[in-house]
Amino acid sequence: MSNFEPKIIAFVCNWCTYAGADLAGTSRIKYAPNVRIVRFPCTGRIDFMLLLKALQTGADGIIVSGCHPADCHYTAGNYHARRRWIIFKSLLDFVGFDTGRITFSWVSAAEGAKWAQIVNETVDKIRDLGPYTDYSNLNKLGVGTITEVLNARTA
Amino acid sequence: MQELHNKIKSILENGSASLFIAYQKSREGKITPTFITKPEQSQKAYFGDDCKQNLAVYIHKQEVKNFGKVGIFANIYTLKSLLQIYAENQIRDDYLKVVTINPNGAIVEFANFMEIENYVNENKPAPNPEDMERVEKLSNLSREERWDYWLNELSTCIKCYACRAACPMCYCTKCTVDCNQPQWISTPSHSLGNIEWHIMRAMHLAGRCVECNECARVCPMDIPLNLLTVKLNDTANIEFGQQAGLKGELDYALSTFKVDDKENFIR
Amino acid sequence: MIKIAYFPGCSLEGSSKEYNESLLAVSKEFEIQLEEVHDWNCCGATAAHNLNKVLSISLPARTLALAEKQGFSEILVPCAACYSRLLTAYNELNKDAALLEKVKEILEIDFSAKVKPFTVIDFIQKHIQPKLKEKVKKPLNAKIACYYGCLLVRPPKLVEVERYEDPLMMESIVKELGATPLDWAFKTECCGAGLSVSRTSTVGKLCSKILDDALSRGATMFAVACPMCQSNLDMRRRNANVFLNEKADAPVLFITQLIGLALGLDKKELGLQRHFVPFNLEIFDKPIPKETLGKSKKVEEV
Amino acid sequence: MNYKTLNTNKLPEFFEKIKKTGKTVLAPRKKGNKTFFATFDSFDQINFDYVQTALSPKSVLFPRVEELFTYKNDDGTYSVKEPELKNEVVVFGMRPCDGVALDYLCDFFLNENPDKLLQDRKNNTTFISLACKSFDNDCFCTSVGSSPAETLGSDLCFTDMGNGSYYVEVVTDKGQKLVDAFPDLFADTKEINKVEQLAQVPVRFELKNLVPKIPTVFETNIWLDQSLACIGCGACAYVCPTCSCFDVQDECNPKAGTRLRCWDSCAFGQFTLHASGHNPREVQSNRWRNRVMHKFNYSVQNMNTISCVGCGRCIRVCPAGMSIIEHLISVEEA
Amino acid sequence: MSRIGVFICHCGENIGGTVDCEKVAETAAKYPGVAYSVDYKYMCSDPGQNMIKDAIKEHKLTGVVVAACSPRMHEPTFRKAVSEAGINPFLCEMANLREHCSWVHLKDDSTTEKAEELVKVLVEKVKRNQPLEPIKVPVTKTALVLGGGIAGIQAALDIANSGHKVIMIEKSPSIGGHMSQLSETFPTLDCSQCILTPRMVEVAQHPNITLYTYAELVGLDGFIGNFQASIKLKAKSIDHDICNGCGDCIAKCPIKKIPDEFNAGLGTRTAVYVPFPQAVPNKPVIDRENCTYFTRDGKCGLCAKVCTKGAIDYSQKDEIITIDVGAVVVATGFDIKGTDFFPEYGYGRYKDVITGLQFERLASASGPTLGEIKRPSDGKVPQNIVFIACAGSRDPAKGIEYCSKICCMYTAKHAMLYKHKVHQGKASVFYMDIRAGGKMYEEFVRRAIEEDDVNYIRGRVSRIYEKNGKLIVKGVDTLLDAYPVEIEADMVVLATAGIANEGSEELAQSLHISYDQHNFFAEAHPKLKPVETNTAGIMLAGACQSPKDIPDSVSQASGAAVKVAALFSKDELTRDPLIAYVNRCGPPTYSTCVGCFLCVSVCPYLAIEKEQIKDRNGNLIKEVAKINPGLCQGCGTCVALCRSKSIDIYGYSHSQVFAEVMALFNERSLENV
Repeated sequence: MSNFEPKIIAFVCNWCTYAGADLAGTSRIKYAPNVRIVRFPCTGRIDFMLLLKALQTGADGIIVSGCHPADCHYTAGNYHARRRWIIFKSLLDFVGFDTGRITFSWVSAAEGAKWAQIVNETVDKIRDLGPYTDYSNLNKLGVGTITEVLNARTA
Repeated sequence: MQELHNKIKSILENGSASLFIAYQKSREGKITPTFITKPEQSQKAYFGDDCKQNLAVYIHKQEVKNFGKVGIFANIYTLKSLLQIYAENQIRDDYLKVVTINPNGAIVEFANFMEIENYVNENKPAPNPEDMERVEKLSNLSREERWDYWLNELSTCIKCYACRAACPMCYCTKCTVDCNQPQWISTPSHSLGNIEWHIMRAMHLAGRCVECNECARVCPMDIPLNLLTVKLNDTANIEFGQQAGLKGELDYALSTFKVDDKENFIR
Repeated sequence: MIKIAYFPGCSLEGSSKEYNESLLAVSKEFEIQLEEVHDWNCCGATAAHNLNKVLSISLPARTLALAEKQGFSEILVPCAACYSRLLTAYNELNKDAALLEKVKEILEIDFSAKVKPFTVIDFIQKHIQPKLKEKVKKPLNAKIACYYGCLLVRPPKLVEVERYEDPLMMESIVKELGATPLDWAFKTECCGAGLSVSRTSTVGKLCSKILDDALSRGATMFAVACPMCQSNLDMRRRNANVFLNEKADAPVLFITQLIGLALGLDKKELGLQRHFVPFNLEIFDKPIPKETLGKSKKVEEV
Repeated sequence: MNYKTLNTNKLPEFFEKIKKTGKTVLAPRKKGNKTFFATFDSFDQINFDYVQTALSPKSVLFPRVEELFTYKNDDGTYSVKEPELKNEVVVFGMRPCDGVALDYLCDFFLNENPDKLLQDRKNNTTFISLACKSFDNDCFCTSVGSSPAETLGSDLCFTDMGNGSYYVEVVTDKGQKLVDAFPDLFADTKEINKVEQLAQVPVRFELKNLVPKIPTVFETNIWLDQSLACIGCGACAYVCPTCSCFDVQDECNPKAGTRLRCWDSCAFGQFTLHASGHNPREVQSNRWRNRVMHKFNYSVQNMNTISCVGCGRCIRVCPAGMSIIEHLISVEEA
Repeated sequence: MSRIGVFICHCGENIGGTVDCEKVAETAAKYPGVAYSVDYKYMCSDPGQNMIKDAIKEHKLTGVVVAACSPRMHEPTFRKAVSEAGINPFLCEMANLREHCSWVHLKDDSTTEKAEELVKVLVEKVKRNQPLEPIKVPVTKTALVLGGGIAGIQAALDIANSGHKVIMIEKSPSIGGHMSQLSETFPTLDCSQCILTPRMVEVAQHPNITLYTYAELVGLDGFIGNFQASIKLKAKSIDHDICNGCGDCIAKCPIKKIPDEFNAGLGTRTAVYVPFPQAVPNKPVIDRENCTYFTRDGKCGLCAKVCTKGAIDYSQKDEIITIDVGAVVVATGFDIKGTDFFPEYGYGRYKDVITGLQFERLASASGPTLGEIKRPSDGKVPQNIVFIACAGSRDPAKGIEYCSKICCMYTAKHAMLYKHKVHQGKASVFYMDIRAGGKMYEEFVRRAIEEDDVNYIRGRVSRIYEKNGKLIVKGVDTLLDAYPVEIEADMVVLATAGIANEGSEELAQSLHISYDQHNFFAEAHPKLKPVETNTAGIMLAGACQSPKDIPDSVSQASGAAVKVAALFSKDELTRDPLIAYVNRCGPPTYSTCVGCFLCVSVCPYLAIEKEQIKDRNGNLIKEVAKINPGLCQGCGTCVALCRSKSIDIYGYSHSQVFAEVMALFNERSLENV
């Protein structure tokens, strides 16, 4: 696993974290290149299914980040998102997903350094955890035969 | 039972409903729903502790709606469901006549949803201790053990969608799983598609599930699906103090917020 | 006969025996049976809550739990200090499920903390006042300063008393007894309560201010509903008089004693002989002064 | 047809020997109150106390999801790969009615445009039925022209004779091959009358009256009356051993993809839903009628046989307690 | 089939120095759907932009990805360029290779690989972009100003002077608000009415301003540029067109003991009244709650008899009018807590414990004492006066955690005014802190202390009680080692907390604007949008947002006016079309929305409405959600909430974000295949 480089996808809001990442850039703060940012208008827009889709497509870790409470460009999207993540995380934990691979954070447009730190810490953590294959290869399990599935259940 | 028959009879006779949905018991002892349209059929109705099916699910059915005004015999979970879907704008007060039997064995006919709300709050069923225990037990396992448990259980799902069909809260015109532009949920019943489906189902029911446990009862593969929604209801209750099926006004954990909602994982 | 759970606490068995006697005597007149909670214990006042929160809740909680087990849903607590402790426990246990679990474990009693404590004033308002007027045989000719002290009205969020800085509950009761309530400023000032034994001079100084304000406005006597208020204004009168130019001799009666007198009960039955500041029935024969804002008697500067 | 006997206590040995040849053996195993076909590690995991398995052996030939092919896009060059099915399987313990169903299913998939995958799976699988000694209220094979004595569709048919031995009917060459592979286990015997060893399933309705009757009630209210309780799940179709509807799904990204075949059900609201939004079977009763018509009329027209074998699974699984037996009786009486 | 053009910018060395731009362009060229791919030194330069325009034409591109700097920097530039080449500007997206890649990573293969993936993600997105048109909304160039206090007056005049129509409504019979009640103003001590009344008159006479006094807003529908306001004009019972304001009716009115609102209850007025001599309009109204003609069935009628003009009209009715407006300025002001809020200060039963506003009236030359400081109980001039600052404010136990902001200054002013009028008198102020931030404010307070000898005591007052005709004020001096202080005062002035008006919650709800836990109206952003509300087109001015002094109120009012004027500067409002919408389709479904309306409460802008779909005969088919494009700001929270995916959003649609996510990292799913 020595040369494993984690693949991280970041779901960020346009107004705070995307701008915070821009600031990290204009400040030339260096951080790990493993992260790919996908831009949303607001954390309130981020569908929980997208997190599952990211894991399916091969992300080893996820960052979800938006405006600090009270700073939402749309006044309340992040509060709704916070509730969504509280529920969703509870479910993922209960089902046994490795939620340690998902970093939730508030990064404001002024927190370029925090953004870099969040990315670096997430990358380091995921690098230690190794690739996440629990989930992404499940589209093979149960195809074509009933035996492996029923074997699993009766075990 | 006679009292129930008389009540149904009078409801059908006086025109407050042209269809009455109740339970019946077959000769072999099987409990099934029955759809009474004629007053003289009223004695088909049966009620006992063995009447588990959540009849509220029929309220969404087009062919039931076609009857116009409908009467329904409701156990406590059906009442909770009716209240919840009323809050979600799916029923009109004047199109539904609801009857139940209270714990003392008396017939109660509700004039409106306010009365149902009061009744449900007075007769709130306690959480099923068995389910709570199973949730607790699962929560105490290691993450890997939980994953193995659910992967095994959910891998057996054949995607017959009985869980969806039996649930009164699953009334969407078009379910997410039927959206294919984009295909949010893999429809094949491989393990990935199954887990996606059940996670989405649980998320959509979080804070809306009335814990009637129909989803688990109807599952041909005996997957304890209800544990997922029971768990999320518990989370919604603990974190946001919100419970489903107790209010005629919308009270949904995920469409409201408090500025000081607490969490311990957002950095 | 109405049955009500009753928690006398230590004061009513000792220094304020007459409170107990008069309360029982009056209750009897109104066909109310006060049933002492079996095996009650110390409420923990006044020191426990400064030292150990769980202990300070567990002590009164035990009495609440016993009352619940004995089939009651509320409990009459005449002593203001006891009341404060029991009410605090009631509130804490009802808002903190984890604490309730812990206390249940400590007490080894399974209970739900649903027994709510209430005061003698609440008791009178609910069970006695509605029938009081018709039962009064000897209207009291007196100008009465109703003194509440601290714990009957504080903390406001807990006790749910409406005008906690200027309560009027006892005033409305004494009005029904035929007496004139006094409008005065020191109803809820501190009497020095807990220092009664250790710092008598401080108690004296504080009480002197209370006495002075009431007497200078024409009060002829005091009504109280707290054992500490009574004993400080009564037993420590000597210490108070040191600070007053003119010695005060107005008696300090429990509200229950006043009701008893108006009902025509015997002085002794009401324990009136037990007071330090003597009480004489002749007091009701004197004319009461008109509304005055009488001259202030010199209060030594603090 | 050849007839053999197998000492019942040789059954474990039979399975072990099959496994040693590299084949997979599926047998009934219990989970909760239900019994499913599954692989097993030891013989005592097999459950013999069941009327019917929850799922039919249909999934062995026609899995609930299977790969039709995969493709790759290598910078504009596309390559397609079809799956190769080599795994040989022995299924033990299906009921005779399931055999009838497999016969129908193979007829359906292999007759005109043979489905290669199903053909391969069929060639690779040997089905051993275990004739019924018990039945329940939901069994009605005798009403649809079959019985616990039926051997159609099985490769081998086992009957527990109650004397410590199985009476083995060798129905097909595939069955013969399997028996021949282990000559020391099987002894020759003559044809035996096994009927008294078997469950006596009562006849519930007269098929010969029913089949011509069904199209005559097409336009009546009977379907609505019967199906008001239907909540529109797909459970009946998924447990049905003859239901063959499927849906084709592509799972792909810009670089690669898989085409999958998945079970589908006529009970779903999206069944026959047109892209325009119109659905000729608009409501549940239309779909229910289609289901019953399919089993007892359309398949007679198209394949010269009804496509219900009386296994009763749809009745046992229905969340709303619907019973095809009762409904057919009510059609008969209409 | 998409034909996407990819344009990789080196940004000089900024990107090119770290990322192998040529390689990125080569990789992108092989990507499905990419018809053209190129790299260039500076894409934003003229030649760079021309490259894009030429490529669009030459390669018939259907979408463009410019991989350069942050879209927050140059997105408008490239969208403009693209539209000049004839394709919709919303078919252009930017991949952020500079801020998010080259500037934050080292020169390395992994950095180039990241750049390739960022391009790939945007290619997948842009394949699914739809051509969009900016939303154009016509603007009704009339502003509604709610409230005729100084904030409302300032806003109305500023808007009117910039050439736009203004409707001002005021619920009392005269404009002027609290400022008209004040005696002198800090820190200059100039007379409040002297500076205010000219403005009031200007409002009344301004050709662009229509003034409705004795009027209330009952409802507001619509959205920015297109509101419909329903206004209730309360019956004045006097025809103001006829009335000449002679005042005979007032002189004759027999009902004279009504507590006078203008004098904060310190004086009385008649039932037919003008609130104060300088009122605008200076014509009376009949207070029907107190007039015997109305309370006792037609008795009296004296005013009608004395009115020579015949202006009295008892039969007038409340009238509701509807006006189209394009913007609203809410300037409804504030209220203060009464003395009855303070148990420890006697529940309001001591006549000589008064509020700061009452003191203003006592000090005012037009007040009930004509400016002499006399105490209400017996009219004596108080020789010893105590002011208590922070009465209620900054006191969480009283439920008012905030600072009321104006009290420190007006308390200093009061003490000063008292000392100026009662030279030998003794004035003490109990305070927590002195907050005198503001031009000349600190100097003003120092003057009170140093020149006017006001005794400032840092500490709070625990109790006031009356004894021997004196008010005993018991407090503590925390600067003197927490020593108890007792003052025998003749009068006590409480600087009671400034609070939201009664009914402000209902008003906020009918305006669809947010309010805080104290019912003050909420600004859209505490720092950057202090005068806007989160409902576009509705602005805030003055103390309805939080307690404010006059200069702050006036500044905010002018700020609100500029916002309105800017909005009115164009005939049409152009808005970003990146908003949400609920799907619609043909029968029999009409929309996949099932009408659960869970989305309604999730929308911060109350933009989601119920819409009934009916058949040709008007029978209801179904009720579904509908998003008002005028109100939606495009946060997309409803989109993620909707279970059936019936809501989607332009610019961040389901298929766009899904494709973006699924385009990443799919090597691993490839292996599985």
